[in-house]
Amino acid sequence: MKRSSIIIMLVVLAMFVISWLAKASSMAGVEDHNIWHGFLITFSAFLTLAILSFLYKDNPFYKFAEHLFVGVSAAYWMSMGFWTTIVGNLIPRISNSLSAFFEVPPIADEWALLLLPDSVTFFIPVILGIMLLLRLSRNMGWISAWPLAFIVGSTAGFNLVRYLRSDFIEQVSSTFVPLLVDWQGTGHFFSHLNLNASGQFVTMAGNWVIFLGVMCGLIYFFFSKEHKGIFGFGSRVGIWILMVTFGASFGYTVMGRISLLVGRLTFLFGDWLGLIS
Amino acid sequence: MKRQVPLALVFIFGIFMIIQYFIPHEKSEWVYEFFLDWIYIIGIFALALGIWSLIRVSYDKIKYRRPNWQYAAITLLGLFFMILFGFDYGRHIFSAEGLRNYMFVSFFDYILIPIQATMFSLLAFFIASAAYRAFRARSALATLLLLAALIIMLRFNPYFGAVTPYIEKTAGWLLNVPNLAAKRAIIIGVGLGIVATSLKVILGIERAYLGKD
Amino acid sequence: MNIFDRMMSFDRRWVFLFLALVCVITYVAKFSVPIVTTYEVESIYNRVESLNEGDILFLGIDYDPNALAELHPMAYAIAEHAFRKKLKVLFVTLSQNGPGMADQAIRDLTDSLRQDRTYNGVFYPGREIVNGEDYVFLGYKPYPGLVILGMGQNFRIPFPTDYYGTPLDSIPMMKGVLNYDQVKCVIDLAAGNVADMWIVYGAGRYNVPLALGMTGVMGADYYPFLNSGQVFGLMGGLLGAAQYEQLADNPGPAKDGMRIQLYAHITIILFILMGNIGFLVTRRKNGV
Amino acid sequence: MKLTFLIACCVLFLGFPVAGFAQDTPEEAQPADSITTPIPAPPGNVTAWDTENDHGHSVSLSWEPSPDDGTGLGNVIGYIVFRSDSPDGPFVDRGVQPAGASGHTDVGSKEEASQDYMADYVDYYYKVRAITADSLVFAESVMVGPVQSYGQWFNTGRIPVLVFVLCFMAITIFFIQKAKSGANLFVRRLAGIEAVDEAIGRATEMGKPILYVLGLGTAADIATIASYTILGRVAKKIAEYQTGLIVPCYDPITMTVAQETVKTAYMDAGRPDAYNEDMVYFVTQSQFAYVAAVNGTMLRERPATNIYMGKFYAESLILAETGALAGSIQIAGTDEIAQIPFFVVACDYTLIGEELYAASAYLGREPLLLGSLKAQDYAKAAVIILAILGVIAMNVGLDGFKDLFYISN
Repeated sequence: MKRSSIIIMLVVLAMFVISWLAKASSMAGVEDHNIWHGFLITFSAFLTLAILSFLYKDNPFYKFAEHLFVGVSAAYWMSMGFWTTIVGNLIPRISNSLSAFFEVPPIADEWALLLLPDSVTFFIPVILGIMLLLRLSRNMGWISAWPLAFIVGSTAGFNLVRYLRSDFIEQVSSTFVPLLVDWQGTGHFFSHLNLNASGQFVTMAGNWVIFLGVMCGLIYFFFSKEHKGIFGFGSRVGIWILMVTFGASFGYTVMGRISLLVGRLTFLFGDWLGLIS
Repeated sequence: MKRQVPLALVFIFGIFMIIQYFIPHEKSEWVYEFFLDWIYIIGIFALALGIWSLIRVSYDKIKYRRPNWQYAAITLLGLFFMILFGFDYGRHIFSAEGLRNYMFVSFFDYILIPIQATMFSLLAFFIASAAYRAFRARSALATLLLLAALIIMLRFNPYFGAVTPYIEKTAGWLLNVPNLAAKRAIIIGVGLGIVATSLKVILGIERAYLGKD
Repeated sequence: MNIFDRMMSFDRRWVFLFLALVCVITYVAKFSVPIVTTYEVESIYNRVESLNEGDILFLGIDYDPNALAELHPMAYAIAEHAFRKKLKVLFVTLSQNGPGMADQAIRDLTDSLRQDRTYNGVFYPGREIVNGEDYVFLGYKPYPGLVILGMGQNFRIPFPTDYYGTPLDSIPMMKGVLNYDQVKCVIDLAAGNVADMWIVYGAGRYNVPLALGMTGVMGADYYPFLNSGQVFGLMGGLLGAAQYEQLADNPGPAKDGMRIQLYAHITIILFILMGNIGFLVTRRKNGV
Repeated sequence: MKLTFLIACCVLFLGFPVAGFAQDTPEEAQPADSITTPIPAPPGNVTAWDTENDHGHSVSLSWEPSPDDGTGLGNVIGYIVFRSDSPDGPFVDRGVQPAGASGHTDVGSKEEASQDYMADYVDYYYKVRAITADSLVFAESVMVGPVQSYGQWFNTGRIPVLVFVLCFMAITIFFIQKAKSGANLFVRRLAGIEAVDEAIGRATEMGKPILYVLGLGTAADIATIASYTILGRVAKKIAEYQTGLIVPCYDPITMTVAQETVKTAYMDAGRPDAYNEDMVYFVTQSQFAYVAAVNGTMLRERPATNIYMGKFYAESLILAETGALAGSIQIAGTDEIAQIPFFVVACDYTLIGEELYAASAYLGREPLLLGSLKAQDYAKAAVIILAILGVIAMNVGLDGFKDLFYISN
């Protein structure tokens, strides 16, 4: 390790300790375990800065935060999954002694009315799960395709109907809008330059744009036809509208992202440094 | 056997789920909810595979002294302790109380949350750099993208005096009208894509996910 | 490498640095920025402004903590404005977590109204606002639709007593105040479908003059009601709140938020413009 | 808008306890200066029937609003629906509808355990009470019943979906057959896809690996499945060119599948030796931890090309910008509408929405896949025609046309 980097390390460490002590003393009396809490807050501030330092360049502090984050979060989801799904959902159904061990009330619900009793039916996912684990073995690996087939197959069927409904039929029928509405003046259009949805005139114009926009957008997505002539024009208009939309949503998102940053500033300046009340 | 069984399973379960959608009766609901439960449970077994892969990769890194191997140790330590806390609760080992373990909660509040929030807040910077780098009037399309973004970003900017209200209204219109049109076109396309792909999966035409291509 | 090439090819770290500086500075330095006001907010302000001393303003606190950041500033700005004009305010909440927030708002306002202030050049001496005299907080009741309809008959049906347990009849401010007929206008700050119910039952059934304050996301969907005249005003998100603070000349959290947003946006826009100027000039020079 | 609002009401008012108002005992409910409400007329012509297209445990009611609702005395503020399992009570309240409503769906629980349980094939009796703001003043309809609830075996409300499913299956299979029979199907060029080949070539020249990100989807997301197909093609080429491949995974099942896909690709390319398990590895199932790790990889491994295909959320821009910083060529494709703009802005090539699903067909040029692509196009053509017809229908006032597409529950 280079000398300079060692020095930097030491400096950061020193600063960490100082701010820890400062935090702890500032919390003395206000909170019990102030030393420990002071450490936790200082540590999360350190992690915050470590991540931000990535903006300058990849560095040991970022690497530290990153690797810690990966390990801890993986374990977090593991524990969550175990307690909520295995213990919460599976164990109570398959074995009373196990559920007694994990102190969860055994479930015997109306599944029993179905073909097989619970305990049996719920061994199937266990078996499928074990099949999945078999992929670690050299010669039994191929069997892990079965549980995958089950998951992919059932979700494919599931998605097919639901997307056909929500993303197709319902979208199509909602493009049926009146394009010629009887004239009832221009509403707030001129008085308040309200382009949003005011007045018959603007509503009508809006409907036209929406209708033609959808049509052209769809034309753009044609794959098996050369985009030439009128067809080409349609698809060009389509991509224009897409681009305008992309630009707009990009610009619109900026606000939300900035407030995320403000949130972190509040943590650093408020919770940690206590500069802002 | 190795090739045919999975494809058969995919077909059977796929068709079943389609039919199930049209049967409101309790019996079919039961089976449906059943399958969802199963998928979760299998998912947990898979997570074990995931953790195993994570451990192996990190371990190899350390063993063969690959670049940055020291950090792999940090990953493993974090993993180890978090699991320990998550599964142990004082004397009361192996109980869901683990999720309420003091250290488990502190790790969550003071390590996971701040890093997560900060990673998320990096977007504020990246959205700026992306805008600077990419919003150039290179072509007609790029210019459209650029102008639309500018109008939206100027929508509440007071330094244009009388013009601002016009900008704001235009912005509002852009967000309500062309936006809706484009999104709907995309949604319909995506919907078709999903339906077609699911169908191909069920019919066994799209089978890369089984490693059979 | 001339100036224009440089304008085109800043290292992104400069962008990061500038943005960070701008955000931190605007976050720490509490200076005020002009906010352009739009008619949908102005009409709310003007309505409140046009009321006379002693008139009753109905303020619905129908949001929960997760919409706090956007809607709380509105509540503060409007209530402060009303109290300074010696109007009487009737607080009601139809959201489960509303009472706590309304109560907090009232307490904060009581403190701030003790100070002398000058808004839009008018001097308002500090005064003590009194529960029952200057304001009444009716509290929370479930099933918004029915409560709104019920209040249209008589406030005492859904709310026999106020939030603090005092029977309405023994509250001076409520003397002779039966239902919406005695209320000058209703301003509902909602983060959910309560707003729809106010439109259908409040405005639709009892034609109360109604104005809405909503989260930024919801805002856009309610313009139709503005144009059809079912609501006379509309405030959307932080921007709407900031506009009201601007009109009432009473800078608050919303304007603080907008200050940061405004300058962050300007920074980004400037970078975009710089990049494009550089790009266009160099392209012309290279005769492409 | 109106409809959704009504639904919102139904949901909201479901199981509203009479207590809600009854708790205002006369003393407090009748303040000194309040006017005593006159008794309104009851709702008329109440009918009850088993709710259609459901799993049972539910009964629907309809009635004619009381003459004093809105009109007349105008003091009706809502209706409370009561149910009993015997003609002579006791009646329990099953929900409230606001003034103006003329129907209600009484949905019970299917769990025998819950006290809200509503048995099928059991006689129930209903009556509807018109309530005023004054809890003591109301009018009850005549009792209706007996009525039984039971589940159906076919949901007629979803017939439109069934029709579309069958039509779509039909054209898809038709074109697949056609493709099999060797009819050649034209497909327009797709820049993003053509970029893949050159990107792999470039990586080989630079002797740098290719980073393939499957996104945050699970094996259950169709976008991810489409991504596998693309991964398969890419991996095969990579194996041929002997370039490096890095596939960090967010979801363990996704990882399992990806390993399988890549392994096979290497075998097909005839280089099983070149495949090693660590090419496809699991990172973590936490969105931003995953991003943090991938960011690190980008800046340390400096891949020549980053390919993002599948489901992406807020992290899309973080990834794409870091990739650009690392100087990699970036090709993205997602069906997450909210994220497309960021990829379009920050990546060199972006597959927009449906193009992601078309991509697999492009890379493979397999007649079967191309066939289904053709089917998709015909479906789009159908949409355009339907939309035009629909608009005409709307303008000449044939609102019935829109109802053809109406899907109840």
